[in-house]
Amino acid sequence: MLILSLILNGIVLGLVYAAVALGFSLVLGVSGVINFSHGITFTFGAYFFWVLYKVIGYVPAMILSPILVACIGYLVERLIIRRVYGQDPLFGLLITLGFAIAMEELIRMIFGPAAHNVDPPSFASGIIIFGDFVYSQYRLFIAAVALAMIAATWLITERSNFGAVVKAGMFDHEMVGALGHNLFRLRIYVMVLGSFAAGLAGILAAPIWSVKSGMGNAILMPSFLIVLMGGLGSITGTLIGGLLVGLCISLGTLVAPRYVDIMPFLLMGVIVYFWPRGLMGQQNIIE
Amino acid sequence: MLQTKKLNAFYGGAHVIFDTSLHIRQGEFVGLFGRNGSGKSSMFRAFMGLKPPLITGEIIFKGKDITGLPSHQIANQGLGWVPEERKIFPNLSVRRNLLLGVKSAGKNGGGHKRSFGLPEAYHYFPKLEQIQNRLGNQLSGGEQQMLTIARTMMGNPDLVLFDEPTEGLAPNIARDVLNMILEIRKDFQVTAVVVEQFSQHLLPYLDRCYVMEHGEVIFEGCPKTLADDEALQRKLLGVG
Amino acid sequence: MALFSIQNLVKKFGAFAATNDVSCEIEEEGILSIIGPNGAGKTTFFNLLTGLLAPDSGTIHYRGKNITGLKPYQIIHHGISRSFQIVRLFEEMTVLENVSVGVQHKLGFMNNPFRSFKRNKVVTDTAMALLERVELADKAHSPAASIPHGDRKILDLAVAMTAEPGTLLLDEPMAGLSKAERLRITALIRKLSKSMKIIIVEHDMDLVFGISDRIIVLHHGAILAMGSPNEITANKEVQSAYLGHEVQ
Amino acid sequence: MKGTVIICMLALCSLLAGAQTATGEEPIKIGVVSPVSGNYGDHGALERAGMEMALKDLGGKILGRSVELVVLDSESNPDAAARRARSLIEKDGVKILMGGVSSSVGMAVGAVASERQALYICTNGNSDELTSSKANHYQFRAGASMAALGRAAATYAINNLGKKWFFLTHDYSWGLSGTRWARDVLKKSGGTEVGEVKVPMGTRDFSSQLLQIRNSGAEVLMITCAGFDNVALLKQMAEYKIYDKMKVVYTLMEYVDMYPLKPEERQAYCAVEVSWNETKKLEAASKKFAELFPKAAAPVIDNGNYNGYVAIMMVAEAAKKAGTVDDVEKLVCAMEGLKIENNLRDTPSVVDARTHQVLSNVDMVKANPKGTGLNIWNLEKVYPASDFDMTKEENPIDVSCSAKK
Amino acid sequence: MAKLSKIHKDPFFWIFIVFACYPLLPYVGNFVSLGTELILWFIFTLSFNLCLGQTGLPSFGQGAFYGLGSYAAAITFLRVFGSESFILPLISGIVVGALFGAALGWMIREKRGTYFAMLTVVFTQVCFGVCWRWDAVTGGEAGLSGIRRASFLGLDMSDLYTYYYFCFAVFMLCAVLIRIIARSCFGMSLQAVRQNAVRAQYLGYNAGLYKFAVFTLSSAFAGLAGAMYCLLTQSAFADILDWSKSGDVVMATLLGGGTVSFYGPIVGTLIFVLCKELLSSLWDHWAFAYGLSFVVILSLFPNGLMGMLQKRVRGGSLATALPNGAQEANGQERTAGAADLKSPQRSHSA
Repeated sequence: MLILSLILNGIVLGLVYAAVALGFSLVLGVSGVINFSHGITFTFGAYFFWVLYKVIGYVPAMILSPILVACIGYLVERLIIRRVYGQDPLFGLLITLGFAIAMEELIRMIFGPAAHNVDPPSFASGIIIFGDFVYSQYRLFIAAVALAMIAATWLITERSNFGAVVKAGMFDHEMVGALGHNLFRLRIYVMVLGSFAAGLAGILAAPIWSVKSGMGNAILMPSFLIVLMGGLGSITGTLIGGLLVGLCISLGTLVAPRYVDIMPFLLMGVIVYFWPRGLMGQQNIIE
Repeated sequence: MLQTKKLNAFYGGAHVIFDTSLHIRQGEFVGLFGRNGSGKSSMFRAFMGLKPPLITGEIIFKGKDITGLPSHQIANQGLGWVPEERKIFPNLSVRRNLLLGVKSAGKNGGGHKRSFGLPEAYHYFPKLEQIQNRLGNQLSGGEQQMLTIARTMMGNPDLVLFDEPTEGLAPNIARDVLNMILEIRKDFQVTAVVVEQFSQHLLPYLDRCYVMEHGEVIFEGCPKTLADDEALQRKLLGVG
Repeated sequence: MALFSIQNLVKKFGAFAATNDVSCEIEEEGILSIIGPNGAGKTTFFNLLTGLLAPDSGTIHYRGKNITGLKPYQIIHHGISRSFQIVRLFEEMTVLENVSVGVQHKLGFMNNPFRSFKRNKVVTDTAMALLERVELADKAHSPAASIPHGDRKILDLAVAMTAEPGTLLLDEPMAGLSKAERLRITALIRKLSKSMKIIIVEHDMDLVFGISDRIIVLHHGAILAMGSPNEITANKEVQSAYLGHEVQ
Repeated sequence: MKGTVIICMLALCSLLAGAQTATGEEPIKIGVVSPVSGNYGDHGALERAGMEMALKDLGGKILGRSVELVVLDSESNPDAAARRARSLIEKDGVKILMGGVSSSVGMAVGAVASERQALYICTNGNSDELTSSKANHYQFRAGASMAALGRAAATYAINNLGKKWFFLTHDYSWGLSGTRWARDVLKKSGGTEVGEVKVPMGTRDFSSQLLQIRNSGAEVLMITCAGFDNVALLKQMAEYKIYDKMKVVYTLMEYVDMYPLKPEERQAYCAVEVSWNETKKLEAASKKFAELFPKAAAPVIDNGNYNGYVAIMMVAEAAKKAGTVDDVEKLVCAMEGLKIENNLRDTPSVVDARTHQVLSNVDMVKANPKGTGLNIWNLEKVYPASDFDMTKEENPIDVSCSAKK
Repeated sequence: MAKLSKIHKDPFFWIFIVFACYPLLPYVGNFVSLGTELILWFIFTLSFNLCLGQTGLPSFGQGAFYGLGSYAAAITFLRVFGSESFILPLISGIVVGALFGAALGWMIREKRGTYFAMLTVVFTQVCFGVCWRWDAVTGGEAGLSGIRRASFLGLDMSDLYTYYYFCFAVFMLCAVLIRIIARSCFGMSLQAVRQNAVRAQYLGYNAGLYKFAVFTLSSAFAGLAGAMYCLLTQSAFADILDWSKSGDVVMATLLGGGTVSFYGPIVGTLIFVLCKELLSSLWDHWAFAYGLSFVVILSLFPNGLMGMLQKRVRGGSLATALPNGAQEANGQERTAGAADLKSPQRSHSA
């Protein structure tokens, strides 16, 4: 029973990680930038939500905050990341890292360094108990929202025209432009979309992880791992990668709790050895 | 419709196009012949706002100076490009490859002509309908070329640049492709420029042709003259 | 023994066979040209010979040794070197340095890898001698990025020659050159052919028919014809392939 | 280019020189290495507030000389902290150092202090090592040791709450020592250990661990976990209704970690270094504190600011005893065995000469389910730290002046 | 003698003069340990620039080697030999740095660009995680302390000034060595691999092997710097393996213009490290300005200070190297068979 609970828990965690990694993966794929500021958008989501939900209620805040985060994503692309397109990958990495450091401190300046508290919504608090089997309702709610996000992103990339442009942009910038699609705008859209997803994930995580300026750092490395494991540019790959990381962390607590956060790295090492582009990876612009 | 004035292009230190002036009028079907390395493809890339990184001179399309514009803006003015490398997106299905051709900035051409959409694409290239769910990296050369042409047409361009559309194709398929180009051009009143090394087949359908050599236009005139000019032909084919 | 002995070489890109079951023998002497209409698979064939691409199947033997699938840096040790259609130079270095980098590898600098590059007299002298041979000595200290395109083409060739190859493969040596420059390169190729096997992929038929001893015509990834320039000129299949008629 | 290089170098070297403060009437400089930025910035702010409050109570003067706190950021990173400590000693001529929220920072600064022979009072590190294996002659600790806290919490739990325990341990030296001492008590009293999970630092999600714990059938969950991780843990225990299943005991809790939570999210028994409602003096001090620092994370005297307060008082009283603040050796010897009367409590804190540990009371508190405002917990029991701190057998180290001679 | 008269034109001469006199300077000279640290930073950034500037490897894992070197020295001193040796810890720092560098270098020698950078980030994180957790060996989050500087060749290294001059001597040695490497035949080969890997391969250079070699070499130097840092602080901590250290070294190198000038990293380090120290003592929220400075520096001076001063941005500087390379690859492809969809294209951004 415990194993079952842990597996379920791994899946839930995996879905949240995958939802966060989506944006990271899309930005990396389309713009070739290792976006270290992805973690801070996650934090921004949680903070906006914390500020807003007491004022305008749970659901409106849940809709409004990711939109605000998406606006920040837009500004980041326009003012910062745009400057490093086509340059050495270290430029993109450092410029976003610098931005993330600055914003983390800004949050501390404004909201203080202490952790803040957000309650889970009343409709999803409490636990589900079936004999020995216990699970938190809110987590199931999170899993559902994360799954919906992933499904929506999958629909967008696999079914819509915009998604086709995104996928094409991961392969060949030149032809995308020559077909009349604005690459600059595409990069903005992807950044906005990714920030929106990360912001929403931040909101979902706020009640269980509580809101603190450094909370974004915890999701940055899983995003790296998921992209490397699942392969760039594939939603399915991201989902698989996320589930692998989630299960690895969840089941790892049984085996070696101390090294639980290193185990996904080892798994990644094995996967990348056999599948250099990740499980579902294809040829893309970052190689 | 498309005019270049004193166009010069530089490619990795090499001067590949010298002071070239072309003029392509509305509705024309123009051939641009020349041997490899004579600057034809570079010319197209210059039109599309792609590399070579450095161009001087002017490119005027539909009365507007498009020199230095980013390529998506140029494409949205109504310029279509069928690249030599085909540039199929290998991670997308045929259908989605086609839909990518639909321009982001809306339709062009003012609505007076028939618009080219998915049904038309499948009508002209029935093969594409059969394989519409296949991924781009599973296509043969001929299928790829059909897809590229149809994809470019999906944007309803006013002027299409065909870069060696029959290259590397088996002769019968090459002929099919060529016939389709002619048919589509007629049905949709598209102005077109075709780059080839040289093609006897094409000559009867052309309105005008240019011959390039070492980055310069060495011949401009009606196809008939070229058809008669045995020496020039042999030079183009490299058998002379 | 043949210089190159190629059996059933196949290279596919997706469903497209760029090199389709090519088998041939290339002899030791003279200048060989590879021609063919656009898209005939010349460059692919060329890249297979020089290790830039690995074949899907088939074998390549060079002087009796199997070189199939070897990496470029391994192939060069067998004495095969190449130039590039779009010149590939070390753009931040001077002309002399470009050549020296090649020379030092040939001379086995790894015995003393930390020896000062500039003061390595043997390397510099050898490089200088080579530059004199290709008539670039006067520009030895100019940055490679700043010299005219014709000179860059020659420099590319000179860099390829630093390996002192037994076979030099030239990829479109004439691309983008003026008349005078082409004459200069033609002369240079002739001169070189006395000391090594030269294989050329070229569109410039003046050059091909002027200097080749043998010509291979590729069409749709396969060998259409192989023979002396005269035989090729007379070959009907070649004519039609070039003129675009269907070959029955 | 050579000109550029040399100009840059000279310009930058002089930049450093500019950072030096002008000399005049010599104030006493106390170097504070404390997290300003970063995740532990709030804890750093607490201890600094405590120090400032103590200085205010002293009228800003020790031995008639004004006191200046020179604060440098430790970034919660022992490497940076050691660097900053060295720079305080070298650049500012500081002879007394204090601060340090985490034990690792404490050890790093302590090592520098010992190397440069400066006095260092670690305010908030609780790891045993600070007064045992990593103790040194120049290093003191104002906060309680984990031995005292862990054994106090465990004694209370074994007497009042149950004998089947499950341990949740923050997997680093501090967390491990908390569990070690609690387990020590459990073994001695014949209780049973049902299991233990160790969580790495930086764990935000405890669901897997809590699922295990929930299924374990333990009566008591003994937790040693701190910082941001702990806030998440408290919330998630409420989420999984752990509080209904078993009693939750903390070997050390910070008021500020519990303060923002809702009553049902904090149903734990905790050992604390100081409880604001232990004495009337402390309650009054809390009120004063809240007035002085309206922006503080919690408006009461908490572990962090209490230890900061004690550290300053310790220096002041030792200085009085030694008659100097400039002779570090004298100051150290004066501190040994010192009774710090002015510690806001009814009983004085005593500095253990052998280990340089300051021994105050340890309070056991129980979260108040109906508590409003500041009353988030009720004081259950007060243990003197000297009853539980490491004995001479457990910790034979001796860093006192007499031993040095 | 002609050589002697020219020596003042060599920037090293001036670096030598400034840092030889450093402890004697009024005011500044008091901060010997800061000076020592600066000198170790110089070794560190110079070694990193072997990767970035010479070979064009976008490595984000240099901090890991520094940290590993520092741990190696500490462990050697405390656990392995159990002796009061001064030189053994340094040697083990070099060896461990080189070993880890070799292992990582071998694994990722064929990777390029963004992928390379990502894998180095991940490597750093793994090293950090292991050092942080494995407290039986590394002391965990408390780190290792209790290391002493023993006497060496009759010199009392526990004296700060002696140690400063020892570090200074080692720095000059390393700097000269690195300069010799950069200007040697080997260094020229690295340049060749950076400027045109395909061409270099056709000259017989095994690009992967060279990347591996330079990675190993550079991490050996980083390991040495780390080991000496360990002896300076007499302790070793896991925190220096965190990627913030790697970020700092890259930033310092780029700020100085390591890609355009050999001396860039030294200038960049000087400014970067000192400003960071100064800023952190002046403002509580210094991290805000620190983070923003990354953004400002990278977007306004992509070629660094030396690049600005030299005012001749060479064609292959880091900022432009990639598009150029990609462009050539593109050109090659255009003739590489019509259906050749194999190679990716990196587009230009205006």
